[in-house]
Amino acid sequence: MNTHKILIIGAGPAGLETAHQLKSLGLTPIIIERSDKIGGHLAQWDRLFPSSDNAEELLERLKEQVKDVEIKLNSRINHIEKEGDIFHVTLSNNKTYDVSAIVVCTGFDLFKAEKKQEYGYGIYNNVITNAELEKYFKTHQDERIDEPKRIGFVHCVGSRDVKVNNTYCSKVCCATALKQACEIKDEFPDADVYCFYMDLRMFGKGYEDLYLKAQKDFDIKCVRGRVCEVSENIEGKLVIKAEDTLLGTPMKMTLDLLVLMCGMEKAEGVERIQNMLNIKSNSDGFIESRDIFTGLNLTKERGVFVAGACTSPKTLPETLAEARSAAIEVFKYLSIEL
Amino acid sequence: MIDFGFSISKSSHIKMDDVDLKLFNKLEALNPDIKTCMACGLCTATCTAGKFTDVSFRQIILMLQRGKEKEAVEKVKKCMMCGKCMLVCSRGINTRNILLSITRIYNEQNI
Amino acid sequence: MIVEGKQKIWADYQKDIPDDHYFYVRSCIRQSFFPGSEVTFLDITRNKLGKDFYESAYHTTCGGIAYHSDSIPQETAMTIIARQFALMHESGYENYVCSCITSFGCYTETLETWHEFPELEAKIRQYLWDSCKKEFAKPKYLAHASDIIYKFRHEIAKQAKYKLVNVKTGKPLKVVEHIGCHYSKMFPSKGFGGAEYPHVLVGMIEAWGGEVVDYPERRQCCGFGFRQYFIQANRGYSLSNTYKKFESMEPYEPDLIITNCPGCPYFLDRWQYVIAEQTGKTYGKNGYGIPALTYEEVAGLVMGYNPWDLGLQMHQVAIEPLLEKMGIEYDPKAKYKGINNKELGTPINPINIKLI
Amino acid sequence: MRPLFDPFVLPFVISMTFVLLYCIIGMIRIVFQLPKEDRRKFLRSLIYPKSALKNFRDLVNDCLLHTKIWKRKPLLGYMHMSIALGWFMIIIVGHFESIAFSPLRGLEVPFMPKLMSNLYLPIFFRYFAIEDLSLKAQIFSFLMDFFLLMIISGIFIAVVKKKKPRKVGLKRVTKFGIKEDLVRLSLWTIFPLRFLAESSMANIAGGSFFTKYLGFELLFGGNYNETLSMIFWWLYSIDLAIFMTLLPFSRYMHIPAEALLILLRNAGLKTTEPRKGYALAEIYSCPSCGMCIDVCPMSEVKDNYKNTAVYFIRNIRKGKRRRDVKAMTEKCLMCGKCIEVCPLGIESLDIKIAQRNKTYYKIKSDFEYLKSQQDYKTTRPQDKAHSPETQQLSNSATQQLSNSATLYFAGCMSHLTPTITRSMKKIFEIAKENYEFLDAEGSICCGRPMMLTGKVNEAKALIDKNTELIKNSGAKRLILSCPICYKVFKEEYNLEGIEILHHTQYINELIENDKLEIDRDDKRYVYHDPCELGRAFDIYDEPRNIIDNIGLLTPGKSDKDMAVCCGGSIGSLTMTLEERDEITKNSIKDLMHNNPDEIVTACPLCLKTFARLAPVKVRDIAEIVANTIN
Repeated sequence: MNTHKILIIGAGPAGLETAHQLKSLGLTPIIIERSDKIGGHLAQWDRLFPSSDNAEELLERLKEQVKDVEIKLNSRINHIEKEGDIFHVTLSNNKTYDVSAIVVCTGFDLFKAEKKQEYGYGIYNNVITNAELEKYFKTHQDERIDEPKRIGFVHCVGSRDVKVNNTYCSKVCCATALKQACEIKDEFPDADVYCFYMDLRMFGKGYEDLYLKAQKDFDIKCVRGRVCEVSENIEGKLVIKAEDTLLGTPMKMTLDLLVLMCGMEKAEGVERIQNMLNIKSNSDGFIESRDIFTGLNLTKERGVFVAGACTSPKTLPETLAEARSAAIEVFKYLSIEL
Repeated sequence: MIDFGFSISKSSHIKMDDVDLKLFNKLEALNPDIKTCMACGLCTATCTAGKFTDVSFRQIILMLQRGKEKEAVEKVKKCMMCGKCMLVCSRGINTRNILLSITRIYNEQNI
Repeated sequence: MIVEGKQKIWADYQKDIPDDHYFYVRSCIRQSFFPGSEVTFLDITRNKLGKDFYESAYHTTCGGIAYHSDSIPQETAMTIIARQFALMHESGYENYVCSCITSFGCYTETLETWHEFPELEAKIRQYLWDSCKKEFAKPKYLAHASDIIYKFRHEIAKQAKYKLVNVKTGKPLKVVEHIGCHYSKMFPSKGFGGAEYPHVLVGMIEAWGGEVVDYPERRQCCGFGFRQYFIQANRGYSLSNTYKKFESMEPYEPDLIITNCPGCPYFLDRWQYVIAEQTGKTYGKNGYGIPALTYEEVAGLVMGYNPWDLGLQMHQVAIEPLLEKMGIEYDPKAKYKGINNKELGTPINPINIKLI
Repeated sequence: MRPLFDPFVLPFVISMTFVLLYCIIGMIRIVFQLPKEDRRKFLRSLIYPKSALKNFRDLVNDCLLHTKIWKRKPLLGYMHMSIALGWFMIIIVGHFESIAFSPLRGLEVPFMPKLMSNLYLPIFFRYFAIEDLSLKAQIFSFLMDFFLLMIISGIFIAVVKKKKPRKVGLKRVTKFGIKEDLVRLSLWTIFPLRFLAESSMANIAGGSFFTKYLGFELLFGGNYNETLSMIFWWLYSIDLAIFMTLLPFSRYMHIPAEALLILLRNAGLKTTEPRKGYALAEIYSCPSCGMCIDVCPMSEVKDNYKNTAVYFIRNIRKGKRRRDVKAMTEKCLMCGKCIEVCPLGIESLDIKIAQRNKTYYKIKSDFEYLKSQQDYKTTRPQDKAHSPETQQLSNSATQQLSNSATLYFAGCMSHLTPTITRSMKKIFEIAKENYEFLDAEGSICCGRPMMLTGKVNEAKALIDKNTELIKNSGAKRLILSCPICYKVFKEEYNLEGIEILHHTQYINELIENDKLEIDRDDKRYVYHDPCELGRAFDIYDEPRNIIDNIGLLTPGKSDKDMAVCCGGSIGSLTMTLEERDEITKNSIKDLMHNNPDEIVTACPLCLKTFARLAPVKVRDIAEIVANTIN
């Protein structure tokens, strides 16, 4: 069995966990990663919802599990050729691998906030993204975050919005927003924190508790209504407009900081890999699974598997669970079908 | 001043910067459970007085937070204090006492 | 404010625009509101820039006002537009430029609709033939007149006599730009800079030395809104919109408002008088208002045209403080003199807003 | 004959004069604070023979014998009786003794008016007396010794109670400050000191089994030491002086105040003002015994026991800030259990209601919208505008109403427990009752919740409207499902000629008249007495009789008047859900004492409150009846 090599594309949580499971099943996984870092988005994050677990600790655990696995950083795939059931993969450094299966774990990209022009990201100083706020929590360095007195969070930025061509829900932003709202309130207890939401999708274990905690202990004010536009006043403060849809009245307020809860989008450059592997996208632009019930980790192409947020927005626990199931699917494929 | 037959109408926007939340903060300090409302509307749906009028606890506390105190108080005045809203509230908010606190803190003359 | 961010967006929303040979159509209302503007436009493009701008005596309204007031159906409006295109075609032009933003919106909307529903275009073709026995060709290029000035803004700056600079302090004038809603809000890609941060007027202001004011209600409509103004009972809405904009721009103390739409300069100008007479409030310094000019008028001013030839006396808000700031010489006595020194009559001084 | 004066009596005489004056002035003040009508009623009751007799009986029973405490906690009863009756008897017998054996009483005392010597002679009689071996004197001596021993035995129990409350059947006792401790210490030591003083010279002054034989012979070894004896007499007098001086400012004020309270109560008076007149008599009568602490449902929540009646009254008496007193008032569930156990029958709920009535609400209620209401069916004006049929419909409904003799009014809360209304409908139909379901489409609140907030006048608008609608119907009987409604309908509504029944009473009546055929089941039921049916109106037997007819009635740990509030009471304005839950759990624990199969209650609010946390099914009594009839 261990003669089989499996190529895992992407060294995020999905890739790492898949590799770990494949290794423990006696196979030889190889991870390739286009960036120079392991961990994907997890490496950028400080704490994880719903219970504010340390992201770094989780990443360390995931890394520890794959310390015997060959990981190629700064590598891209130049070419894939399928011969029988073997994939001949050529990397950007012209190194080639012959692998029996490929697991695509390319994850997602955060929605590019500047695409939602009316929010003025990149134009108004104090408009930041969820990722930037998370970075601030890690480093405490961001000159835009300077003793804010009033902070707003906009949910669903780049999600559920036909005007940016993303009609799906990104699933994690609601919980992330409330987690970050609590954290920033913790940092600036005198600040008023508003969350502008359309629906609060607190579906997972502990999420509703997080919502209640945010309201009760952190005094986070949830306003039902999407922010429609942002501008800057003469003092350089942000002026936002939204409707309080529970009251049916439009409202206007000035903010010192606006955090955009950017949703998930398909990762850039994945299409190139999809073309090489002959696998399709679904209507949301993510990679299409064979079916969502029993073939979640399978694609229409034999020997090509998927795991994690490359198929749709997912939470971390879901991603990790999917990685484990992908390993089983690969094992089953190699031991039974081949 | 000239009468042109039309004039500047008041903006329908709630200007949150101008909303004075001093009284609401007082109310909130006395009744911290007010924060946990998730606008499910059970209180409004079950309201005894709501059968005859437009009383809505959910709207009342929202209006107070948005500076629409006059409208809120008009609704409060119609409450019969029966306590059904307290009995159904899915977040266990002591709605009845909040309504009482409102009648103590807010003053028709000053809003 | 991060200028680089805006520049990035401006770079994303650029359009190639032909250099020369345009078929020019006028606006219905600008000719009476600000009669100097279109003349100045043609004078600058033809005589100062040496371009070919053709105008047909047979062109009409685009039907936009009737269309937006729900007086005529879309097919009628489209047939009128088709006739305009036929005139262009007959004159041998392919580039179409209109003076009016409402028209620009209607033309864009029509072309996009025909693109999506070719059967409608065929129907209109038939209507045009039935009614006028004309055949039209769609313009190869559709521009708004402000696009042209935008394109040649640097040439105009080179020929400029004055700058948008306060000669006494040496500081740039603070200029509010107001874009007509139908310029790019409907089709962001059709305007310079897109819908959120249009560059068309910003480019002119910066090229001519002014400083752009970005205030919170920048995106807000001037309040014209067709129905809102045409019916007297609704005028309060129109007025309130303008009022909201002035309240929002007031802290920036702007010296000038520059616009690219027929209705906007009119309402931003005249409503200042109404606001002053109703509330006693004026937004300029010392009881004056803030001049709200068309981009042609501003171009004319920087190029050294006589303010009265530009028709600036037709504005409600006194223009003199601006002229003095820019160091433009003018003859106060000639303000209300028309062609051949004909007396135009002197307006009555309002109570709350200074005219002279 | 020894001179009938010694300086050591002075501390006692001065303090006794003070306390007597204080009490008399206080009493006059209270009587003057009463509303005019009440005052007249009170004075009349004092001379009217029947009430005077009742006054006498109650004074003896309550002030001396403490029969109420005997009934609940015999040991405590004995403690109270021994001290009160013993002391009283020592004073009375002492007076007779001093009259009998000092013929020159009062005359030979220099610088001392006669009245004064009358004051101290019976108290210090043994100091001035010389042993007399006549039978008459021996009987007196015996009696005096007997009562002294009785008091000391009572004090012994008191000491035990203080150190180990559970020994006398109390979980928690009131906590006191240093001043109260000092007064108590002085009280506890009065009689031991008297015993020592009298014993020390029993060879001269005489005595009986206790002072002479036990005291003088055993304790003092039969030796008389004049200095030592004088020290004891002085200590005795000083101790009395300390007690008397501090009495008006301590809980022992209840001793004189209780007598006044009994007289006022027997005159039929009630609290109208929270800090004046009758309430003041009640406040001073509270002995801070703490009987109410253990029974108060609030005591289940840590720290909340400080809101119990005893602390509430004490805070008023101390003149604590109005805000604090108000907060305590608003926390109370108004279940009335404290009143049931109060040995003095202090109606603390009336004081709380009076206090709530003082609340100043800046915003007044406005029930103008009810004025045009013709029945309970019409909905909001805007809805009405849309459907002209509604008006016709409601007119016919009113006509239909007037034909039926029985009205059913479910009340607001019952609309959240449709099992109750459905069951009642079934019962009505099977009993072939000609009834009209008055508020089938929603009620106008009965007004009790409003009254509990202190908005009495505003509640009046609701009461008036309901009265009008019910009276217009021409019905003869009104059946209610909600005890909250029941209480206010009974107490505040003027529905002359209409019999008001709670459905427990009505169903019981049907069963007694064999109107319902019940299929018995073998379930074991426990019945929870809703506060506003049980303690408020003593409706204990009807529901129990109903359950007896259906299944096996098992008692809870505390039943009937000792039933524990479910915790849902709208009586409390400020209690949080978490606090209420603790009370509910405790109440359920109490009900589950004998492991019943089901909890039965007769109040929609109790039902909803229990249903959240009970381990077994909770049902309304109407539902179990409806399920067993066909």
